[in-house]
Parts: sequence; C-alpha cells; structure tokens
Amino acid sequence: MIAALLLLIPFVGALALLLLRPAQARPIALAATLASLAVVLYAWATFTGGAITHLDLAWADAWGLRLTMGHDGVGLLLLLLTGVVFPFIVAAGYGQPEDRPATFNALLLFTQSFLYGVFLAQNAVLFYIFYELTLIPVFLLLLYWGGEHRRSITMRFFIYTLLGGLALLFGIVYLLVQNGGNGDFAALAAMDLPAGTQQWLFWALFLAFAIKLPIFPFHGWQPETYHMAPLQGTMVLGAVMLKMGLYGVYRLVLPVVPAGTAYWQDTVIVLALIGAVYGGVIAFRQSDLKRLVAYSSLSHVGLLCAGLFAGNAYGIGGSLYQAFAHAILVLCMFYIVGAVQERTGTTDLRAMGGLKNAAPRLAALYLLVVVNAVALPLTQSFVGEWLMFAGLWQVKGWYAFLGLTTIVLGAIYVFYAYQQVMLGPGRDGPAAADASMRDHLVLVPLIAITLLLGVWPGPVLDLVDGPVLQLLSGLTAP
Amino acid sequence: MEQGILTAIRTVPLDHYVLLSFLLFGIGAAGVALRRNTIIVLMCIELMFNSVNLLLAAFSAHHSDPRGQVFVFFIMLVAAAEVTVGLSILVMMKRIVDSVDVDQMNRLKG
Amino acid sequence: MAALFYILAALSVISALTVVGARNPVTSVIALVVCFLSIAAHYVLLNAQFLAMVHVIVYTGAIMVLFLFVIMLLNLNKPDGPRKSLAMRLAAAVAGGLLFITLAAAVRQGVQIPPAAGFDPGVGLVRSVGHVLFTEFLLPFEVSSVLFLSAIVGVVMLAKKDKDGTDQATDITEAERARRAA
Amino acid sequence: MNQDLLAALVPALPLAGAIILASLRRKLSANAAGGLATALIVGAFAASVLLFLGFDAAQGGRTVKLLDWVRLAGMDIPLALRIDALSLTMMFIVTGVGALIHLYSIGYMHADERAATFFAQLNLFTFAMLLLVMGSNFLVTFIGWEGVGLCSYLLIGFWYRTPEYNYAARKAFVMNRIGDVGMVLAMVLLFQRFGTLEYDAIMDRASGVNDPLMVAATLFLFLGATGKSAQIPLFTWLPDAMAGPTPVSALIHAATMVTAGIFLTVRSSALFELAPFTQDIILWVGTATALLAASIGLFQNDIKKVLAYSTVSQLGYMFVALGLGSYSAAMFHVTTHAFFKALLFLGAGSVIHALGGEQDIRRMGGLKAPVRTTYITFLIGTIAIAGLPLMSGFFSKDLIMAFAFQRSPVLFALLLAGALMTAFYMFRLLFLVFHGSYRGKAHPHESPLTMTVPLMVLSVLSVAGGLLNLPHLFGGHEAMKHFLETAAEGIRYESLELSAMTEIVLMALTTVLVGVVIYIAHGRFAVKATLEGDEAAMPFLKRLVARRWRVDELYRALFERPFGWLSTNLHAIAENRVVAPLVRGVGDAALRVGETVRGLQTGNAGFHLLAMLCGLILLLTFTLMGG
Repeated sequence: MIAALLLLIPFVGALALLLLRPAQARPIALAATLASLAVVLYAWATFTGGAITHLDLAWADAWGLRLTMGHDGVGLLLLLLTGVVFPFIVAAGYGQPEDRPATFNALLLFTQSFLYGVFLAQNAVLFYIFYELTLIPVFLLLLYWGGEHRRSITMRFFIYTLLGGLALLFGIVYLLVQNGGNGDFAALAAMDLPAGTQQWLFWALFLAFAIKLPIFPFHGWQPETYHMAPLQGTMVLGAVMLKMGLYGVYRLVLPVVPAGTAYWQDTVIVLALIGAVYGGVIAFRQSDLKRLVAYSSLSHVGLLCAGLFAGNAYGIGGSLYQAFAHAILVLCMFYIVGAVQERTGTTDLRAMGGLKNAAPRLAALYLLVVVNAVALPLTQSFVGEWLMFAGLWQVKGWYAFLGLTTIVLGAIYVFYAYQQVMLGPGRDGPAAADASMRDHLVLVPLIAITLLLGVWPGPVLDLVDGPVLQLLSGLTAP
Repeated sequence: MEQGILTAIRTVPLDHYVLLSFLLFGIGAAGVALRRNTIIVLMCIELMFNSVNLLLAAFSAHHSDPRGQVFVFFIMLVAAAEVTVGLSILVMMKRIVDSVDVDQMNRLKG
Repeated sequence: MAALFYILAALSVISALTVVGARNPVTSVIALVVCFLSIAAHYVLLNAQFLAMVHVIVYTGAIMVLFLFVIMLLNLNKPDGPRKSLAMRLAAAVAGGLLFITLAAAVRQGVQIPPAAGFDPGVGLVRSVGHVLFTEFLLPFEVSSVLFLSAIVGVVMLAKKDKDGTDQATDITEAERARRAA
Repeated sequence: MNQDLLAALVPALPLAGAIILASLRRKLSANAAGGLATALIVGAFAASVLLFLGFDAAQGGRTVKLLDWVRLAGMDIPLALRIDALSLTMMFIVTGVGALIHLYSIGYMHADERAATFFAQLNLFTFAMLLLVMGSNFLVTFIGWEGVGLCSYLLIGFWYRTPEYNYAARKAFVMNRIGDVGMVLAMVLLFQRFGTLEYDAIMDRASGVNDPLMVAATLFLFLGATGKSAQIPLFTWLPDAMAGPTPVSALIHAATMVTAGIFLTVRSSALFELAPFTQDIILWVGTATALLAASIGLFQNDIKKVLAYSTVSQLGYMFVALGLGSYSAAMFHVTTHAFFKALLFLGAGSVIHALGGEQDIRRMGGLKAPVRTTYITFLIGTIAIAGLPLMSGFFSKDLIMAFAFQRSPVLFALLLAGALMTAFYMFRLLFLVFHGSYRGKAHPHESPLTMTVPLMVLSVLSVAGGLLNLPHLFGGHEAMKHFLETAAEGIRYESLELSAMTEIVLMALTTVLVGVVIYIAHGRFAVKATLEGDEAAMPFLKRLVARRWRVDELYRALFERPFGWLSTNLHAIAENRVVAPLVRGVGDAALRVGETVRGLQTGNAGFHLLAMLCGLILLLTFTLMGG
C-alpha cells in the first residue's frame, strides 16, 4: 500500500500536470510532493525495525523476476530523504521565471516517483529499471532548461552514466544467470561467488555507482553538468540522484561481492579520498560559485564513499547518515547560489562582494548553511563525518588523516566563498533585496532539520543501526 | 476420387517439394535485390510468398492436416491486401517522382 | 505421376527465372502468370483442390490483372531503364543462390521429417478445409476482413488528391522532386 | 536547587541569550541587548557559584547527562556535562571574566549599529566555551572547541566591510581547523583504544597503560592545542585576530578560548603522564613560543599587537608548565593571566575608545591625566604581568619558573629571559602610551562607568589573584592545587622539591632583574619616548624580529602560495586535461562509432535486403556448424 502510494502520488501528479497543463503548476506539484512526504512520514512513524515487504507480485516468473517492493531501515532513510527533499526542490522554483512550468514540474515529479522506486525495489532487475528510469526525466530537464552548451554537456552526461549503467546491467544479468534467475536482493546476498569472479564482478557492479556518485576519476561529467543544469536540476542531481549510487553500493555491492569489495577496498578508499582532497583543493580557486559548490560536493562525496567502503559499522552508518545530511546541505547550498544569482545577476565570485550590506538576513541564512557545510558539531554533517572518521581510522590511520584534511580544505573554500559573496564593502548599483518570505520558507526548515538532527541524531541513527549490523554480520559469516 | 493422379505426395519425396520451394524463394529473393523496377520487385515478393505457400501445402498434404492449407489461405488474404497497398504506393511514387526506380527511394539514408 | 511433378517443377523454376530476368515488365508478368499456374497445378497434384481454385482466382485472376493494369496505367510496358551495377547484380544472384544452398543444406543435415502417420486423401477438399476454417479459425477469418478494410482505406487515402490538387501523402518538396527526376 | 538542573542552566543561559538576541537583533537597542547579554552571563556565573557551593570536592566529579547524542553500533556518546574542580574553575573564569567583559562591551559598543549582533555572538561564544570546559567527554568538548572557533571567526570579522579583517578571521578559523585535525585524530584513536570518549572512563582505563599509541594520541591532542592556544607552529593567527573589537580580544583571545588547549591538556593529564616524549615536545614548543613571541613583542607599535604577542608568550609559559608536568601551575597561570590580560586588553580598549579608534602607540603618549582610571588599572595589569612581587602574576609565573629550575637551570634561564622581555615590552607600552607628552590629534576622554568598573574589578583580581594558590612559602597552602587535584589526575604526581632557600634566591634574582629592566625601559620610553623608526633602516636582526621573524611570509611562501598554485593547476591540468577529456572521449567515441556505422544505412532497399540475406545465411550456417 505504502509502496504503491509512494510510486503513484508523484506519478499521477505528473500525469495530471502533463495532461491538464494548469497555469499554476507549482502548487499542484508541491501538494503532490507534500502528500508523498506525509506517506513517508507515516511509514517512518509505523516502522518498528526489520525489513518490510510492501508488495510481492509475480512479474516474469519464467526468469524468476518478481515485483518485490519493501524497505529496511536504510531504505526508509533514503525514502525519507527523497520525501523531504522534493517539496523544497519544487518550492525553490517559486518566483523563478521559467517556460513550460507544467512540464518542468511534471518531470520533477516523475523523477521523484522513480527515485521512490529505486529505494523501494527489493529486486536487482527492478532496481536497475528504476535506476535507469530516473535518468530520463533528468535528461529532459537538463536538455530543455539547462544553460550554456546544454546539448553537448547533457549528451556527455547521458552517455557517460549510461556507460556505467551498461556495466551494471551486465553485472546484474550475470548474477541472475548464476543465481538461477532469482534477482531478489536477499537471494543475491546469500550467493557465494568464487573470489576470482567477485574481483571483476565488483567493477561491473560498482562502475555505474562510481560514475553516479561520482568518485575520482569518474567525476568528469559532474562540474560541467552542475554548472549548466537549471538550479532545480542540480538539486535533484546532487541531493538525491547521487545517493542512488551510495544506496546501490550498500545494496548490491557490499553484500553481493564481499570478497571483491575486500579486495578492492583500499583502491576505492584511496581513490575516494584523493577525490575528496582533490575536489577540496580545486574548489578553492574556482571563480564561479556554482562550480565551487560542485567541487565541494565532489569533495564531500569522496568522503561519503570512503566511509562506506571502510566496511565497518561506523563507516557505513556514518556514510548513510551523512547521505541525508549531504542532501540537505546540497539543497541549501544551491538554493543560496540561486538566491545570490538572483540578486547579483552573476555567479562569478570576482564580481561579487558586500551583499551582506544589502541583504543581512540572507547573509545570516548563508552563514548557518556554511556552519553545516564545514561540519561544525551540533550540525547534522558533524555526526556523519565523525562516524566516518572513526570508521576510517579503524581501517587505516592515514585514511582518517587524509579524510580529515577535507575539514581544513572545506573551511578554506567555504569561508572564502562566503567572504567573496557576502563580506567586504558594499557594491555600487541598485540595492539587492533581502531574503524574501520564500527564501525563509525554504531555508529555515532545512536549517532547522540540520540543527535538530545535529543535536538529536538518534532517530535517524537508529534506522541505520540494525541494517548495518545485519549487513556486517552477513559479511563476516563464512 | 481417383487416388493415382491426385496424391503426388505419396510418390514424390517431400524433400523435393522442399527443395523446389527453396529454389523459388531464392530466385525471388535474388530478384528483389537484383531489380530496380519496383513493379518487378513486388512481383518477386509474390513469388516468395508462393514458394512458402507451396511448402505449406506440401507439408499439409504430407501430414494430412488441413490447417496448413488454411494457413495458405490466410497468406493469400494478406498478399492480396499487400499488393493493393504496394501497387497504390507505386502509383503514388510514379506520380510524385516520375519514376518507379527503387533506388530513388532512399530517404532513410543515414 | 512423379514425372508430372518434375515437369511442373521445371516449368515453375524457368518461369520464375524469367520473371527475374526479363527486361520487359510485361514479359515478367506473363512469366509470373505461368509460374502461378504451374504452382496451381502443384496444388492439384497435392490433392488440394480448394487451394488450387483460390490460388487461380486470387493470384492469376485478381493480383496479376492488377499488375497488368498498373503497368498499362503507368506506361511501363517498355524495357527497363537503368539497371543495378554488375557487382550488385552478381551479389544478389550469389546471395540468392547461397540462400538456397544453405536452406537445402539445413534441411538435408538437420531436419528429420517424420513419416506421415496415416494418409487421408480428403484433406484438401473444400469440405475439410472449410470445416477447419469456420470452426477453428473463425476469429482470424473474421478479423482478416478488418485487414481488408484498412487496406481499402489506406489505398483510398494514398490515391486521393487534395483539394488544391497536391498529393496527399507526401512531404517531398518541389526541389527534391526535381532532383529525383533528374 | 537541583544540581543537575543548575549545571544545565550554566550553558543554557548564554545559549538562550544568543538565540533571543539573534532573533531580536533588529528590535533591541544596543544598551538593551548589552544589558540582557550581561545579565544572562551574570546568571550563568551565579549558577556556577551555586554549583560550587553545592560541590563536594572530596566526592569527585559528577556527570550530568542531557541527551543521547551519537549512538550507533556500540558507540554511545551522550551530550553530558561534567562538574568537577577543573570545570568549575574554568566556569568561573569564563562566566566571571566573561560577565565583566560583557559589561564593558555595553560601553565599548554602544555606538555600533550591530551591537545586538555583537552581543548575540558574544553570548554564543560563552555558550560554546562553557560546553568546552563542561563537556564530560571529548566529543562534547569538541562541540565547544569548534563552536568557539566559529565565534572567534565571526567576532574577528565582526566589522565585515574591511577585507583584511575578513582575511584575519578566515586565517584564524583555518589554522584552528588544522589543529582540529589533530584533535579528531586523537579522539578516533582514543575511541578505538578505549571504546569510549568519557573523560573519567578513559583516565581510569589509561592508568598504567604503556602503549606507543598514547604518545600518538597525546601528540595529536597537543596539535589540537597548538591551534587553539596559538603555539608554534600555529600561532600566527592570534596577532591578526586583533582585528576584532577589543572586548573580543580580551575575552576570546586572552582570557578564555586560547587557554582551551591548556585546559584540554590538564583534562587529559593522565594520558600525558603516560607519554613523557610528548611532554618534552610540549616543553620545548612552549619555551620556543614564549621566547619568540616575547621577542616580537619588543618592537610592535600597535597597542593590541603588543598584547597579542604577550598573550602568545604567556601561553607558551603555560605549556612549559604542562610540559614539566605541573598542571596546577599551568591552571594557576591560566587564571591569573585571564585576570591581568583581560584587564590589559580592556584597558587598551579604553585607550582606543578614548582616542576614537587610534591603535598606534607612536601617536599616543601622556594619557596619564586624561584617562586616569584607565591608567591606574593598566599600570596594575602591567605590574602583574611583569611579575613584580606579591602580584598575581608573580606567584603563578614564579611557580612555573621554579618547576623549570628543578628540571634544568638552562630552561630557567630561557624563561627568565622571556620574563625580562615581557617586563620590557609591557613597560615600554605603558610608558609610551601614558607617559611623556601626547603625540596624537584626537581629544582623549575617559571611558564611561560601564567600562571602568570592569577595569577596577579586574585590577583587584589581578592583585589578589595570587591568593588563590598562595604557596607555602608565603603562608598559604596551595588551595587551588588541592582543589584541582580531585579532577586532574596528573596533579597528584607533581612535586616541587626545591628548598625554601633556593626559591627565595630565584625570586629575588628574578625580581631584581625585572626591576633593572623596568628602569631601562623608563629611561628609554618614559623620559624621552624613543620611537621605532622605519623598519628598512634597522639593522638586520632587529628588522627580522620587528617583522615577526617573517613567519607570516614564510607560511605564505610555504603553504598559501603553493596551495593556490596547486588549486589552479590541478584544475587546469588534471581536471581539464585528463578528467574532462575522459568524459569527452567516451562521448566522442560514441559519436564516432555512430558516424561510421551510419554509412551502412544507404537507404537502398536492395542493399538492405542483401544484408539481411547475408545475415540469414550466416545465422543458418552458424546453427548448422554449431548444431
């Protein structure tokens, strides 16, 4: 029931928008996302732990494919994330001039529906189908509403991610064949593949996620795409789409090819951490705010991925927790970018400065976001990062050290950007408007979530606790 | 009913029927590729249809199963419909580009 | 008996080759009529009288007449103009031949045709075919009428001219038409 | 009142103040905001006093758990406060000195349009600092640790329109963050080793552990401490931090935040006792910092910069004490230093206020008469820091020097040199500012009462602070040491075994030399006001010192520039030449394949049929061969 509702509410909303093409598309889209959020919250309120199956229908039984949908704590966390994030993404569109708002919001809703599907699927093939489906609305969003060079960049992004998707498809098909056609996650996790097979199968499965996340050096599509994409498209990409990669690793890589993961663990962690440092270093000298945020996201994601591959409770738990925090952070950051761009008409840092004189409230909101961005304690990011560092330390000490350099780098570029945008003497020209009602309505709840979950992370950590321990016990068992 | 004349299938091996229809099919196929005149191409397609029909009829007789012949009947139906449409397309083509050359119809070129 | 089969077989092959080889379309049509008649004769030999009748009526009577009509209508009764390049023709001939050989080889090698169980000479009679057609295949039979309907509609659509005299089913520009004609 | 509730109230009051002030910052007047902020800090102080009265040192500390915080898979780190002698001592300093500085700020900031914001941030700082000292585990302390860093950033860059101030603020934050790396590493290490981060549990389990990991953990902790407490190599941010309003310098960069490193070391003294190697490092880093900073202080012309380097130098003394294992001496000096350095900064602020923002001592002089109260209090502060007998600084610094002598006379000599330099630059400052004739243009006026009252209170404390830990020699019984002993394990191991005679000789020697130095300073600066001229004209060594040993330039050349270079070039080379082409390559390859294959689509029906035939033939052949 819940699964069906989650899939259908946004989907039907999107269809309604496409068919009726109402003049006021946003309120309808917002209502749909809020309705689905209510469903997710209900699912959370009634969740008592363990794994829940909502739906189990025969589909193509000849191949052993079943329409299995459900979630455990981690799945619920990501459903929550999807539910929480989308109302804000839709709301972020208010007041922004756009053509064809009905189609635009319909595409957003389609994305949400498919994302729910990704996080609900309990079958590898079903997962794959939703995983690739999400690409279609996002592709259209980028292609029609993107900025400069949108065609070539979108095509590149599309082809690149599809390439990873192909590898994933191959891996899943191989698993299906090996497993007698049973593609349920639980059944796949119970497989015991020979170590040699796992070593190459790991990359077949992981490549798609590595590109989606992205980790170094597969991130080439990201900065340009983030820079070019419409604001809301970037939010979707950065806040949720990327988490599909993490979730995929958690669901399909760690439990299915444990020996392969162990074999490549160090490689992936090192790559991810290199990416984290690399993104942090590059971000500092970016002259464009959007690119700076894009590289900072690369840096954060590197850490997330490293934490996940630490392969212990703190690393995995922290990474999953941080996935949520990062989504909220990305929303805030890009919203701020949009708000700043709206006021200054540019995203070029060199052309900015002193916005605080005209917009002190916006500056204060930005500052609160910055606090989360540098993972100060009592914000959500800190809990996740602390857990990840603890996890990384248990693997190798210098992994934790390498990861920790990002907190220095983060402080450097985040505060640099803040200073370039907000501080300094005021600029000549028409006074920019201070933060509006809309800005407050979007940012204040997000910041409140950040602080609340920073002080009291228990509810979310409890979601992660059980599944992660179960995963680990499955890994250590012979 | 005089059995002698009408049951060639009992004296002629089935193989030969198969070979005959293959031969006709091959000739038809070669013809389609060979000729540029659209009307002849259409005729060659009919020829291929008929080779298949023959094969079906032969098997039907061999197995004493009337269903194969019903199938031939349906193929004839489709062939008749196909020919009417095909010939009208031909007429249109002649009218528009003043030619019945298949090689002129290459708008699907990549 | 068997001799009759081989004579008819030779006749159909030769006429089929003539269809493909003749330069004049009218010759091709006549050859095809001969081919179809020989195939009808084969049907008779197979004791499939119903098929033979329908074949003669539909193919020779209707379809081939239609072909001749079109040829006369479009004034195609003169030898062909351009021919395909030699390489193309050679390739086509070789491909057709190869197809025959491969198919034949396939049958020779792989397919074991089971011997007929019992022999019923009455299968090809109108009674038995009709019985099957109107019981087991009633639905496809009726549905085929829809096929004809759509074919009729399609042909009318294609042949109809617009009010302003331009052709309906085309988006080919004048310039392109000129290029094609050239 | 319930002790737990009281404990929670101490940080809650400033936090509430910060939230209220931040949300009402547009509606409150400067005085109202300042009054509210001060009242709340006074409230927190009162709560601390009540806590102290209800506290029984003999029973040891108590832990007040507020909330579950990070709890995952066996890690259970609560948000909890710890009330023991050490945290109480620090709470007194933070809320007591803090309240005075808040009061002072009402006068100092009354004309600033963003005064309410200022007080909100100051309250937030107090909250963070209280969490730092009251945390019952490393992670809660780390909340405060980072929180004070943030507030420090905000307050240094309070006047955000000046780019240099913003740069100084960022510099402070980043350098602190470098230290934080060490702090976090220490925490993850300790957590892995002990499975908990609670102070009492770790100190219990650590006793007797002989483990190289302890050396690593303490070194990491010390790295964190160097960042926060401005020691070599991370000290350059503190002088720049003087960009903030003067009360900020007094509260954050003199009295409280910069002593966090010392606090942390005392807190985990049991660990440091297990790592003599780390203690030696601390000792020498502290000594080097004390001397380096003192030498730089000799030639500074900015009134606040002199005090800043003096702070760095004094912090060095505290680390020397820590390195010597005399934690009580360090804490004692933290306390007295909080009094007299806050006093000095506030006095300097009063001078700056009086001169309408002037900070260059070359344009001061002769202010003795116009700002009489400020002069007297500043004089008391100067005497205290110089360590003239019976002042608070005398007892605390002397204790450290006695411990140093016990370790090695060379160390004592070095520290003595530092003390003499301190006396010299402090009296140079005093004389150049207050004596001689006025060299500026503004019209000096005495500060309002809200500013002078804190000065007077602090000067009393600066004089009498020594009583807190009066040594046996002067008839006291080291009250502070015995009090702290219940909280910091390391104190139990410290012992000063110098004879009374030796101590007296050392004190006398120090005092006489300081007196001589003061006399020289008087001659040079009070009588004729010798001003430093152009740096370019100085001899090499002096120029080097005056330019702060060129450490800033060194760091810029060693770190900042290469980092910028790296950032630019990683982007230009690695990103644009390697990673981006990878993506482009995949896209282009796909395009090129399409471009090539499309040639096959001739649109010629005959050709396509032929291709189909060929495919059919091949397929059949393959099945025949394979089958």
